[in-house]
Amino acid sequence: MPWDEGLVNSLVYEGPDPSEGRILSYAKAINEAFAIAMEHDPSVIVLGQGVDDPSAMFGTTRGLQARFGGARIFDTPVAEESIMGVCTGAAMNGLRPVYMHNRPDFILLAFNQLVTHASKVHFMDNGQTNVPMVVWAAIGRGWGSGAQHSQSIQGLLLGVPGLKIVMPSTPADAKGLLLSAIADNNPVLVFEHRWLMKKDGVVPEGHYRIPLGEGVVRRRGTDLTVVGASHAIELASQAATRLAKEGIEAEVIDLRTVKPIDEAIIEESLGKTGRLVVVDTGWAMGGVCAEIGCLAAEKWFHLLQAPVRRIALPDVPSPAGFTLEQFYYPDVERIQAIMRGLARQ
Amino acid sequence: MPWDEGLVNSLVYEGPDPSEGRILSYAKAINEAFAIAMEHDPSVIVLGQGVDDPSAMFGTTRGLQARFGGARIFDTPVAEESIMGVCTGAAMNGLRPVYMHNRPDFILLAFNQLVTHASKVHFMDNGQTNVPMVVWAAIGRGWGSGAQHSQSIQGLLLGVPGLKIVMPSTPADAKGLLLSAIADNNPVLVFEHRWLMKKDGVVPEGHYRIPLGEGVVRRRGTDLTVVGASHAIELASQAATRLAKEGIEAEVIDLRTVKPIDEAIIEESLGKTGRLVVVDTGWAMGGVCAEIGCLAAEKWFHLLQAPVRRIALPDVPSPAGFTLEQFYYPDVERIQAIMRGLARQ
Amino acid sequence: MIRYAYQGTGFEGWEERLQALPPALCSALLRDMIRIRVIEEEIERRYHQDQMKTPIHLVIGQEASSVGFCAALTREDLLYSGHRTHGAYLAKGGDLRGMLCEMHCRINGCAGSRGGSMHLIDKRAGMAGTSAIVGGAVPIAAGAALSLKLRGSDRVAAVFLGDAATEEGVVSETLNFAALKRLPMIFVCENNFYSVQSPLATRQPARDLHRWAAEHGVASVQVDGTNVLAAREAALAAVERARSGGGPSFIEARLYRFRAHGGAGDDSKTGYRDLEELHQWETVDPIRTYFDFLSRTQLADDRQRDAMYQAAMKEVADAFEFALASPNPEQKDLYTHVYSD
Amino acid sequence: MIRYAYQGTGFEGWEERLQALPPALCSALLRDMIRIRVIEEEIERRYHQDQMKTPIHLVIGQEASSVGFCAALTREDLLYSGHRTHGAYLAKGGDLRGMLCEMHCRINGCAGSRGGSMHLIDKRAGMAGTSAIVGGAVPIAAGAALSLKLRGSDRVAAVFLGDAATEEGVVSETLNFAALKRLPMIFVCENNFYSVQSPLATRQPARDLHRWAAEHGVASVQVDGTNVLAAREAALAAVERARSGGGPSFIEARLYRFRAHGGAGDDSKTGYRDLEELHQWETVDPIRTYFDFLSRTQLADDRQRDAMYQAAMKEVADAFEFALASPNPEQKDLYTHVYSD
Ligand SMILES: Cc1ncc(C[n+]2csc(CCOP(=O)(O)OP(=O)(O)O)c2C)c(N)n1
Ligand SMILES: Cc1ncc(C[n+]2csc(CCOP(=O)(O)OP(=O)(O)O)c2C)c(N)n1
Ligand SMILES: [Mg+2]
Ligand SMILES: [Mg+2]
Repeated sequence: MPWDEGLVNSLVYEGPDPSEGRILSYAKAINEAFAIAMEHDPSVIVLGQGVDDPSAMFGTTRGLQARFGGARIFDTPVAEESIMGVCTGAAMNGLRPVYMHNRPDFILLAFNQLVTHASKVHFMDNGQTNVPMVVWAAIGRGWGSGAQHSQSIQGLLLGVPGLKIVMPSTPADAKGLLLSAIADNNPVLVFEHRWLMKKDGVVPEGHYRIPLGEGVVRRRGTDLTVVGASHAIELASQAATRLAKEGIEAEVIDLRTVKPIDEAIIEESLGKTGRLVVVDTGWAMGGVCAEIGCLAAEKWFHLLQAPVRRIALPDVPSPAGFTLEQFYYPDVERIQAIMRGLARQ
Repeated sequence: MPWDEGLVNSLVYEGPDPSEGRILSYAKAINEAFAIAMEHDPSVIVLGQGVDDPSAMFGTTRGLQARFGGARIFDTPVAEESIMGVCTGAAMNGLRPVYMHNRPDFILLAFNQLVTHASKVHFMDNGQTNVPMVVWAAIGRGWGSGAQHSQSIQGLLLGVPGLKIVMPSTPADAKGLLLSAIADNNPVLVFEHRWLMKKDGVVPEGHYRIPLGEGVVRRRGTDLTVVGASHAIELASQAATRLAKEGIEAEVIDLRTVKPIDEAIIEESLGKTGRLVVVDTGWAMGGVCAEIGCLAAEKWFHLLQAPVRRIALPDVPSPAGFTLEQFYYPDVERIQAIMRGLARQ
Repeated sequence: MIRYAYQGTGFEGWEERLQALPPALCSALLRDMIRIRVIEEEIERRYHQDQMKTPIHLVIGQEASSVGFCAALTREDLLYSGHRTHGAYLAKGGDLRGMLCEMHCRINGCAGSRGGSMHLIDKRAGMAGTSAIVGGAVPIAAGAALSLKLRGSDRVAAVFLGDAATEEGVVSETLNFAALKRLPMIFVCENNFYSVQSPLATRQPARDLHRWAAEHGVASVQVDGTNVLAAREAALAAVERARSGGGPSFIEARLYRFRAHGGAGDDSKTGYRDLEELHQWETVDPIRTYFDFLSRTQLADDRQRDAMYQAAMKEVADAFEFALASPNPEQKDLYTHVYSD
Repeated sequence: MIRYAYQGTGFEGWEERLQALPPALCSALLRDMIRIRVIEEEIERRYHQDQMKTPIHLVIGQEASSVGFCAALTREDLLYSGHRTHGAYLAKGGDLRGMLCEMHCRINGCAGSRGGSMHLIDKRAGMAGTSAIVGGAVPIAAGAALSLKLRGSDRVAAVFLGDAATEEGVVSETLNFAALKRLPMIFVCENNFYSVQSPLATRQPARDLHRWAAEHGVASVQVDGTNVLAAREAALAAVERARSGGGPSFIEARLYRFRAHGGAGDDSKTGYRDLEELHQWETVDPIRTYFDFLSRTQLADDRQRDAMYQAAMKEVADAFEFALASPNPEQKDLYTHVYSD
């Protein structure tokens, strides 16, 4: 077992309560979503480098080829730009491709097809065609792969009209959001965090969808509001739990979809707390944090009682080294300290 | 003369005062900067599709090949990703390439080389190598080319560590900033707006540099602060001039460089006005406007007396049609109305 | 100086093959080329009136390719193209009114005034998509072909690309993918030797595009792109291969554009290509050479040809009138179709 | 089932050419391969101790390529590589301590703990850059070659790439550019038939990579990548071509990796490749076949070989000790070199 797997295994998540239902890991929940979607709709296809190899994309595609055949789930050449275009063309013509990447960095090779084609086709041809495709990628963090294998790129894509961006944090959401993403008639990016793959949770059986663009309150509180998604909200939730012991009650909002943003849920919470922390797995500058912080200054200015805080990555490429990574990535302690500071301000 | 040239010719800019010095068009100022840089430093090379063709990149490269030879300024294949990589490799090994694009959209084909390589090399190899290169592109607007030929992509790149982004608004700045960008030891993006190419201005002779990361106050005022760059600040300046007749005095800050951002100049102004409008040529969401709006909420919250406003493009791809373009792009009237509204709030 | 000489042999030796074709088809090919020429010339003539506020990329000189290749496709086959889209759109059966409305930025344009001349699309005619990005439509066409194949259709997907597109890596990637998956797909590479004002020689070493494509595992040929029959024949073979499961084909058609890269008129006088080169290619004007060939073999005469011109001129005049009378979009129209429901 | 059989002929027929070489060179090639093997095996042995917190991509099995190609380069020539960089780094003369410090994420690592194993760089040895992105280093190497050429240097730039990299469009683009500009550049394509766990056949149609490269206008050959002398000879020809202004070369070296794509140990049992295939290639282990050849021709014996192993083991033990005793970076180190002054 390589060290990073050990690291991921050692992560502590709040254990789900089995009395609430069936428990599944995050990766298995995704796997189940694929199986349901492919069963349900013969136009769904799954492709990407190594989707049918023994490691099966963190296990998320395990067993699918045996069940649905190599025509519907298949490996691809290492040629991201053209395969993104292939997915776009397939989606324009009756298929629902899910294009998987084991790192988001590789999507950067395909920005031309994603940003300048897939996202715009429906608008450009006045609604004649749509592009129901999913671009899936596993976000990395803290496993020594460095600047070219750990980028969280949601911030780069946030401004692109026509895209949707999903970033689940729980197994149940991962399943329900993926089913929604596949059913959606637009290009949807789904970013799943590597560090969540082994997280267990109660996951409903069968087919269900979690609407894109709807956040959820993970924890109620009145002292401050934390907004974010994916692994960042997991860390923030842990920080909030600790802060509760100090008498600080944070409201934790898991956006689940960072584009479109659920503005109503943030506004409602700010109405109570007047204090906002935005967390993200990507760079703080010009990304998800910046957008939500700016929204606060623009739309909810009169609700704000203190400056907005963002907790995300500094304006520095990701280092590869273990020690530097500890300084680079915000951890629960750091998030907790910032939240505490804001609550007391 | 095609209609869009007519449109550009009909734009009204405040005429420069010839008693203040030599008057040059924006495109000619760039041309002069190239000539000076190439004369001054034999390692400067200029390349890009059509840089040596009769239209000479809006005239900005006119005459350079005759003077400096085809080895130093040359046409390229239509292969943006690899040429971006070629520039990166050349910059890592003693040259200072300037890679020109007549539309920023084409840079999206090269995001992998730009975002995942050029911007990170210096960091990744611990400072052993640097990447002194310039990526130049002319931003379009309102000339009917539609969603794939008019994107302003500074917002997508803002979050990428290691890059600098320059967006001049006057001929003198275009020259001085380009000279700085070429002399800079990092990858610098220079976005020049097509609608500014024929703008005249007083341009100092010879070699001078305008530091990257320093904004300038274009107009003093106490009622509100407008921050932005490039053609957006040109429009905002015109709006400010009109508002002055209504008794509203806006302070207009031309950032000139949107990464790094001159935070001090904004803070100082907000200390006086307490009101902020951010303008940009790109999408409002998740880009330059969002970053500056968020900075205000984060760092200058106690200076703000009213909500921040952003004036930029809606979350919609650019249409190609003339009529739709009029609704899509903010004009002086619209900017003026928003500024007036904020000043009165 | 002629840099890129015409090296074909015109219709020499085509008599027999012509006789095998239905006369109606022979004259339809002429008619379709004439129609495109007339439409293009009218667009060109009016362009300076500034009513069409969109860039244009005329296909004048390249009509044999548009018409010849599309003649091998059915209405149901899917066609994609790049920025130089007028010819493909018209030859595939796109609606002329929709095209001219689009070029006048009217709400009833074929792309609702969001596309402009580079985004002519008419799904009813199988004109399925375009890209203003060089090479951008190529993998999309492969995706269309993949969908046809997986859904068991016998339709094919074709894509027009320019010589410059072969420099974009995505075309190499797509050739590989198409060969790997044996996609029912046709790459039609219109090699007119220029990319905007840049000659092939400043962009590629001396190489044969069709041989380069062949090394990707795609069946490849070169044809005389001024010969509408040769274009059609190559396309028929490719379509047959695609429909019978034989996989993709690449056709390099050598031809020449008679006008500037974009806009109205020729721009050779700026010096990037020699007028002599243009004039040589004008001697093999695809419409004239084909008409001459048909008249030599008694399959067409001046009267018929003139009638074709007349009909096209009338059609185009009507369509312009229609476009100019069509409504502009309104502000609310900007916000539709950003997302699909 | 053997999907990708070894098709070379080993050192058959190489006796004469060997005799023409200085004996010191012949044994240096052996020594360098052994050194890499020993280092790699020690890295592999220790990997599970979790002191090296970085992915690794071992070159065990591919040493003839690393050593043979680099033998044709001088220290001043520039070398680039992809993710599988240990062999290139060491063969080019990179500092072992710097490498192991990097793999232990220490501040004195060759990339200051920012790179990890995929970003081994040592400018003093001309190991000029790497990319963790498949194909990413290829245009960068072309840029280096362009710079050498424009500045009138007679140095060359070389780049190692895998078979999968030929699927990335950027490699096609770069071959075109290198041919167009006659760059002093060498593409060394290490075709080990797999990309992670995906065999070539699921990624490309049957085609010859060197012929594909040749159609881009680049002089191309295929060599037996298990034969260090063949690799060196092909590289020498390419270097000679580059230095004399003859332009770029592409060398396809067929070889096999003996371990998993990443990490320690072999992973054939997961089923993506047959153990039989691995075993066949192990019979042409580049170190053993070369040593056997040398001993057959009395140019090496067991004692010498054992001494090489001993020396390498001592060197690697020292270097590990040094790395483990080296300081970690501190928080402030994170913020340096984001920008260059
Ligand atoms: C990716 C990209 N790069 C550059 C351009 C600018 N551009 C528009 S048309 C064109 C010429 C393309 O030449 P070719 O493919 O030969 O087609 P032709 O115009 O000759 O029909 C270029 C370079 C573009 N549209 N897309
Ligand atoms: C652009 C890109 N896509 C995918 C990957 C994931 N990846 C890492 S190594 C690798 C295999 C590459 O195979 P090959 O080029 O043949 O080199 P080898 O590992 O066999 O030496 C892949 C696909 C990547 N690093 N970059
Ligand atoms: Mg062309
Ligand atoms: Mg390989």
